Amino acid sequence: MNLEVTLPGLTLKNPIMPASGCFGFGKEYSEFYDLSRLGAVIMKAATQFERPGNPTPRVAETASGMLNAIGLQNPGVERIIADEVPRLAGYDTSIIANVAGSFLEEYVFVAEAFNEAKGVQALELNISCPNVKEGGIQFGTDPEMAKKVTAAVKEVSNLPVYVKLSPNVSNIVAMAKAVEEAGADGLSMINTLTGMQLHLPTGKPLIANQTGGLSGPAIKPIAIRMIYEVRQQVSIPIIGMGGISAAEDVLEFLQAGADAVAVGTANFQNPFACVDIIEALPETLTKYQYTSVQDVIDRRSVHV
Amino acid sequence: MNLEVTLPGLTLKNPIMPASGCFGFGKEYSEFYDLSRLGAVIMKAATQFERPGNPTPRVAETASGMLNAIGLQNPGVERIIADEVPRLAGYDTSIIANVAGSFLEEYVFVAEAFNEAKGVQALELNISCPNVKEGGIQFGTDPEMAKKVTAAVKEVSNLPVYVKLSPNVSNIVAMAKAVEEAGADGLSMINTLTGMQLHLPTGKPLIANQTGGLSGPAIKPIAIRMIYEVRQQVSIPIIGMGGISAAEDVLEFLQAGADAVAVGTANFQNPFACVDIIEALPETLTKYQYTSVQDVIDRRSVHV
Amino acid sequence: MKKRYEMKVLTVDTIAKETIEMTLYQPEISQQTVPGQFLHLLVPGFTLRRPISIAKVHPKEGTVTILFKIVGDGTKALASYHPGMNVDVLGPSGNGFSIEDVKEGERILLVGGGIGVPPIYHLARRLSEKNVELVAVLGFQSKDYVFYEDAFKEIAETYVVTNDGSYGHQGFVTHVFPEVGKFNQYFSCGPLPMLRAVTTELKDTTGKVSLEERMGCGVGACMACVLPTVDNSYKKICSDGPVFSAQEVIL
Amino acid sequence: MKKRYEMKVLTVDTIAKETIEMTLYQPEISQQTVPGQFLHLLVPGFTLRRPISIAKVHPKEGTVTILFKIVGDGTKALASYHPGMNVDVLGPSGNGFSIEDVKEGERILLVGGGIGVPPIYHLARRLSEKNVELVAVLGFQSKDYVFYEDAFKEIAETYVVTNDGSYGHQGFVTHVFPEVGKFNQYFSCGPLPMLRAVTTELKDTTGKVSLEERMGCGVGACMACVLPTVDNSYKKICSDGPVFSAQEVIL
Ligand SMILES: Cc1cc2nc3c(=O)[nH]c(=O)nc-3n(C[C@H](O)[C@H](O)[C@H](O)COP(=O)(O)OP(=O)(O)OC[C@H]3O[C@@H](n4cnc5c(N)ncnc54)[C@H](O)[C@@H]3O)c2cc1C
Ligand SMILES: Cc1cc2nc3c(=O)[nH]c(=O)nc-3n(C[C@H](O)[C@H](O)[C@H](O)COP(=O)(O)OP(=O)(O)OC[C@H]3O[C@@H](n4cnc5c(N)ncnc54)[C@H](O)[C@@H]3O)c2cc1C
Ligand SMILES: Cc1cc2nc3c(=O)[nH]c(=O)nc-3n(C[C@H](O)[C@H](O)[C@H](O)COP(=O)(O)O)c2cc1C
Ligand SMILES: Cc1cc2nc3c(=O)[nH]c(=O)nc-3n(C[C@H](O)[C@H](O)[C@H](O)COP(=O)(O)O)c2cc1C
Ligand code: FES
Ligand code: FES
Repeated sequence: MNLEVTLPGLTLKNPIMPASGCFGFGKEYSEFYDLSRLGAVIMKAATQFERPGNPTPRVAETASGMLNAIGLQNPGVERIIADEVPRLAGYDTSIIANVAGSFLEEYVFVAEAFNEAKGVQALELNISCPNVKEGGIQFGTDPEMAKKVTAAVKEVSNLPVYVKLSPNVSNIVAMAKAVEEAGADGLSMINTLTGMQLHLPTGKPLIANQTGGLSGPAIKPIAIRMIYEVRQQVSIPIIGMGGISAAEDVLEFLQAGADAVAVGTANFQNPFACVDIIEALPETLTKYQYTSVQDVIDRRSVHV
Repeated sequence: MNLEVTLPGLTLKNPIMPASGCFGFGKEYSEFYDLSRLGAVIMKAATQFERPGNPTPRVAETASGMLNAIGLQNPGVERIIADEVPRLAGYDTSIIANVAGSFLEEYVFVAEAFNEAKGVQALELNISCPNVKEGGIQFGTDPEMAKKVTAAVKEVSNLPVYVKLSPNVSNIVAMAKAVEEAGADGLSMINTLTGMQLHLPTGKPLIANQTGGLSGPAIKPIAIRMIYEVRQQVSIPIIGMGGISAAEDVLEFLQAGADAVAVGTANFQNPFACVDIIEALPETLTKYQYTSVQDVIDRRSVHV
Repeated sequence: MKKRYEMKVLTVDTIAKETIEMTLYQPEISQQTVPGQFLHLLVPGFTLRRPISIAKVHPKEGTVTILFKIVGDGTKALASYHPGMNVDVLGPSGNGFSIEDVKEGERILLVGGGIGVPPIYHLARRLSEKNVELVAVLGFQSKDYVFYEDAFKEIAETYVVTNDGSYGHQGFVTHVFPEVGKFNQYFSCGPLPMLRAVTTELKDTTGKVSLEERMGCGVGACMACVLPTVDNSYKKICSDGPVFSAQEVIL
Repeated sequence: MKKRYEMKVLTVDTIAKETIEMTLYQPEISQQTVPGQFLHLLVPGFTLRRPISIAKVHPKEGTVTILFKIVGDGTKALASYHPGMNVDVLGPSGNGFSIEDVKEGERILLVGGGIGVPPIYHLARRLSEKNVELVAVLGFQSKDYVFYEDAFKEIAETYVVTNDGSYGHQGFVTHVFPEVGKFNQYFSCGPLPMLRAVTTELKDTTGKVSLEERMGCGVGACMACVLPTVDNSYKKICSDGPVFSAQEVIL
C-alpha cells in the first residue's frame, strides 16, 4: 500500500515520525531498528547554546500519560549540526530540526544555523515548550507573539517552517491562523499540556520544575479536537501528535485533519512503536476501506 | 478522625461530594447507599426552562477518561426545586445547586429561583460548560465576562456562590482572580477539557455534538496544576475536582490547594466511589502523617 | 439497596464467529433477573462499564449466562478471561420484557438479530413456561455467526435468516414475516436498522423492543443513554429501558 | 540490534517483608548480562516501564532472578504475577559494574542497602569467581526486611545492619566500617542518603556506586534520568549508568 505523503519540503515514504524530545537524535533507537524505515525523524530541540536542562526528577507517570520537564537539555545548535545531523543524514529518512529558544533572537539564530546543515529538510518551531521559564511560553499562547517569531524565522530560513502549537490556550484556531498569516508552511500540534503531580509524603510537586508537560494517550482527545478545529479554518498542512500509540490512532489523526503524525511517549513503552505502527498501517487502512494514506487525506470531510 | 471542613455557607462532615452532572439529583445513587454519608451533593445543572439536551451518542470512552456532551438536559429550575430538592433535603447532607445558562439573564433567573429553595446551601455557577453552544463558553474563557456574570448572580443571590472554572483557558489564574474580585465566595475547578473522538468507520466525530468534555483520571494532572497555581494567588476556598477516584487523589487535591473535592466520572465505574473514598480517607491521611482534613489544609505550603 | 457483585467465571466458550458464551456464578442475580435485563461489567483498564444482556439463568445452580460479540477492546479483554477469574458486575440492571400481558394461547413472534438474540432467548425460555405458541426469527450476518438455533428449536418454531444467504433464509428478518403467519404480539432485539425495519413492518401490532445506546453511569443518573419518545420527551435506556413499547419510542 | 523480550515467569516468592523474588526465563539475557545491569519491565496499564536490577543469573538454565520491593502500583501489580505469565522486558540495560580493574588478592567492600542489595549480590557472585576477598555490609530497615544474608555468607564476610537494631548491628551501614578493616576498593548500591554517607566516608577510596532516578525511555534518548557530574555536565543513569565511579558524580 502507498503510505507516501508530501508536505512542503518533505516527501515522506510514510507519515510516521518520532516526536521531538522523545527520540533524542535517533542514536539510541537506531540500536533497535533501521531508522531508514521512518517517514522522518524530528530531532530533539536545539537552542543557541548548550543547555543543562532542569533538575531531576524530570518525569512522572500519570493515568495513561506522563509529565516531563526536561528543560530543553541539548548540546547547542552547533554541536547538533556537527555531531548529530551527519549521522542521521546517513539514513534514508527526512530530518526535521526542532528549534527552541528563550527569546526571539535565539530562535532566529538557531533557525539560521540550520540553513547550513546538510540533510535537514524542515524546521519545527517549538514556540510552545511549557518548560522554558524565560519566555518561550508567551510565544506559544499569544497570537501576536507567535506571529512575530514565525515571521522572523521565515525571514532568515531557507527551509519550510512548521510551527508547533501549544494546547494550553483558550483559542487554538486563533494561534493557527496567526502563524499561517505570518508565513508558516505547516503546523505541528499538539505539544504537551501543562500539568502537575504532587509527592504525597511531602505535599510538594514531584517534578523538580514543579510543572511538567502532559503527554501520552490521556491527551489524545484534546489533540484530535484541536486538529479538527484548526483543519476547518486553516489550510496549511498539519503534523499531528498527542497520544498516538497504534495505527488506529494514526488514522484518527489523519481523519481529523493531520497530514502526517509524530509518535512521542509511545516510544518509551515500546521502543519499536514507530515501526510497529508503520507495519500495521496498511492493514488498518484497508480495514476501514482506504486505499492509501493520501486517500484518507483526500476523503476527509472539511466541514467549514 | 475528624474529616470536617468549613467553607462559606457549608459545614461538611467530610470533604467529599459527587460532582455536578455525574450524580443526577441523587435518586439513583440513593439505591446504593445512604446519601447522608456524603459531605454534600452537587446537583445536576439547572437552567431556566427544561432542556432536552444534545442528540446521542452523548458519551465516548478515552484512555483513562471519557468524553461527554449531555447538553445540560434538565427539567428546569422550577421542577428541580419542586421535585428534587425536597427529597435531597431529607438527607443529612448539604445541597449545592449547579446553575447554568446560555446568557446572563438566565443565570440570574436561576440563581434567584434557588433563593426560595429550602435546603439549598450554596450555588455552583457553571460558567464553563463546554457543551452549551449559545454562549456559555464565553463566560468561561473571558475574565471580564466571568466577572460580569459572577457579580450579577452575587447581586441577586442569598447564597454563597462558588464559580466553576473551565480549564480550557490560557491563564487560569486570571479567571480565578476575576471572579474573586467580582465577589465569588469560592471556586470550583476544574470542569472538563474540550475533546473529540472520531468514529473510524465514518471519520466523523463519535459524539453527536462533535466535541465533548474530557473528564476522569486523564485530566487529574491538569486539575492539580491549575488548583496549585490558583491557590498561590487567590484566597477564596476551592472545591477541587478532575479525575478523583481514590483517597490518595483527595489528599493530592487538598495538598494542591483544594478545601473540599468532588468526584465525578469515578461514580460511573464504581457507584460506591464517594463512600469508598470517605471510608478510606482516615487511613490515607494517617499514612501520610496528617491528623485531620483541616490539618492537611493548614499545613500545605502556599508558595506565593 | 443495590449491590456490586464479584461474579466468578465458570466457563468461556467461543460458540460462533467472534461470539463468546460466558457462564458466571452469582445466585442472587440468577434468581432475581427478568429477561431483557443486563449486567454492567467492569473490565479493568477501561473507564466505563460494558452493558451485556443476560441470555440465560439457572437459578438452582446460581448461574447466569451472557453472550457477547468481540467488537472492541473491552469485549476483546473480556473474551480472554478464564474460568476462576472474577468479574465486577452491577445488575441485574434496567427494565426487562414485561410478559404479564401475554395471555394464554397467544401466538408470539420473537425477532432477534445478531448479538440481540441472547435476551430474546432468555425471554423465550420464560415464555415457554406459559401456555403460548412461540415463533422465533433469528437473523445473522452469515453462517459463521449463527448460534442458539437448536436451543430455540426446542421451544419455538424457528426461522434462521442470514444476510448473505449462507445459511437458512437469505436477506433480512422481515423477509420471512410473510411465512410466519398470524401472531398477537412481538418482542425484538437487534441492531437499530433491524429494529427500524421490524417496527415499521409491524407498526399495527403490539410489540416491545430492546434498545442500545452508549452509557455513562448505567444507573439512570447521567442522561447519556437517552432516546426520544413519541410524547416529545426522553427516556433513559439504562433505567427506563432497555425494553420499550415499540409504539412509545422513536427509532 | 537490541530486542524486546517476553520473559516467562517461573517463580514468584515473598522472601522478606514487601520483598518479592521473581525468576524469569530468558536464555539470551541470562547469558549476556553484567552485574549492575537492569531489566526494564512493562506492566500492563502503566505508561512507563519499571527498572529492576538483575540479582542473579543461571546461564545454564537460562534464568534471570530479580528482587523488588512493593512501593507503588506498578510493583504491586508485578507482585501479583503468577508462574506461566509473561513479562515484556527490555534489557539487559545500562552499564553495570566493571570488575576488570579488580586485581587478584584484593580485598573488596560491598555495601548494599535495602532493595539495593540484589545487584550487589549479582556482583558478589561474579567477584567470587576471582581470587579476591569479599566483605559485604548489608543494611535493612528492620529484621523483617532482611534477605539474602545466608547467600552472602557463602561467598563473603557478611555484616548485617538494621536501622532499628532489630537484627544484626544497629544503625547505618557506615557504622560498621571501622570493624571491616582495610580494603582496596568498594562497590555500593542503595538509597541516596546511604550512598551519600558511604561515598563521603570513603571519599579517598576507589569506589563504584549504582544510582536510581525516574526514567522516561530507559534507553538514553529522553534525558529524564540525568545526574550532574563533577566536570559540570550530566550523565544518563539509564545508559551511561546506573553504575558510576564514586569520584565522577555529584550525589
Ligand atoms: C442494554 C444493552 C445490552 C447489550 N447486550 C449485549 C449482549 O448481550 N451481547 C453483546 O455482545 N453486546 C451487547 N451490547 C453491546 C455491548 O455493550 C457493546 O458491544 C460493548 O460495550 C462494546 O465494548 P467494546 O469495549 O468491545 O467496544 P468499544 O467500541 O471499544 O467500546 C467503546 C465504548 O463504547 C461503548 N459501546 C460500543 N458499542 C456499544 C453498543 N453497541 N451499545 C452500547 N455501548 C457500546 C462501550 O460500552 C464503551 O463504553 C449491549 C448494549 C446495551 C446498551
Ligand atoms: C537502575 C535501577 C535499578 C533498580 N533496581 C531495583 C531493584 O532491583 N529492586 C527494586 O525493588 N527496585 C529497584 N529500582 C527501583 C524501582 O524501579 C522502583 O521501585 C519502581 O519503579 C517503583 O514502581 P511502582 O510502580 O511500584 O511505584 P510508583 O511510585 O507508583 O511509580 C511511579 C513512577 O515512578 C518511578 N519510580 C518510583 N520509584 C522509583 C525509584 N526508586 N527509581 C526509579 N524510578 C522510580 C516508577 O518507575 C514509575 O515510573 C531500581 C531503579 C533503578 C533506576
Ligand atoms: C520527554 C519528552 C520530551 C519532549 N521534548 C520536546 C522538545 O524538546 N521539543 C518539542 O517540541 N516537544 C517536546 N516534547 C513534546 C512531544 O514532541 C510531543 O509534542 C508530545 O509529547 C505529545 O505527543 P505524545 O503524546 O505522543 O508524546 C517532549 C515530550 C516528552 C514526553
Ligand atoms: C456525564 C457528565 C456530566 C456533567 N455535567 C455537568 C453539569 O451539568 N454541570 C457541571 O458544572 N459540570 C458537569 N460535569 C463536569 C463534572 O462536574 C466535573 O467537573 C468533571 O467531570 C471533572 O471531574 P471528574 O474527572 O471527577 O469527572 C459533567 C461531567 C460528566 C462526566
Ligand atoms: S447511562 Fe447514565 S443515564 Fe443511562
Ligand atoms: S530514561 Fe530516558 S535518557 Fe534515561
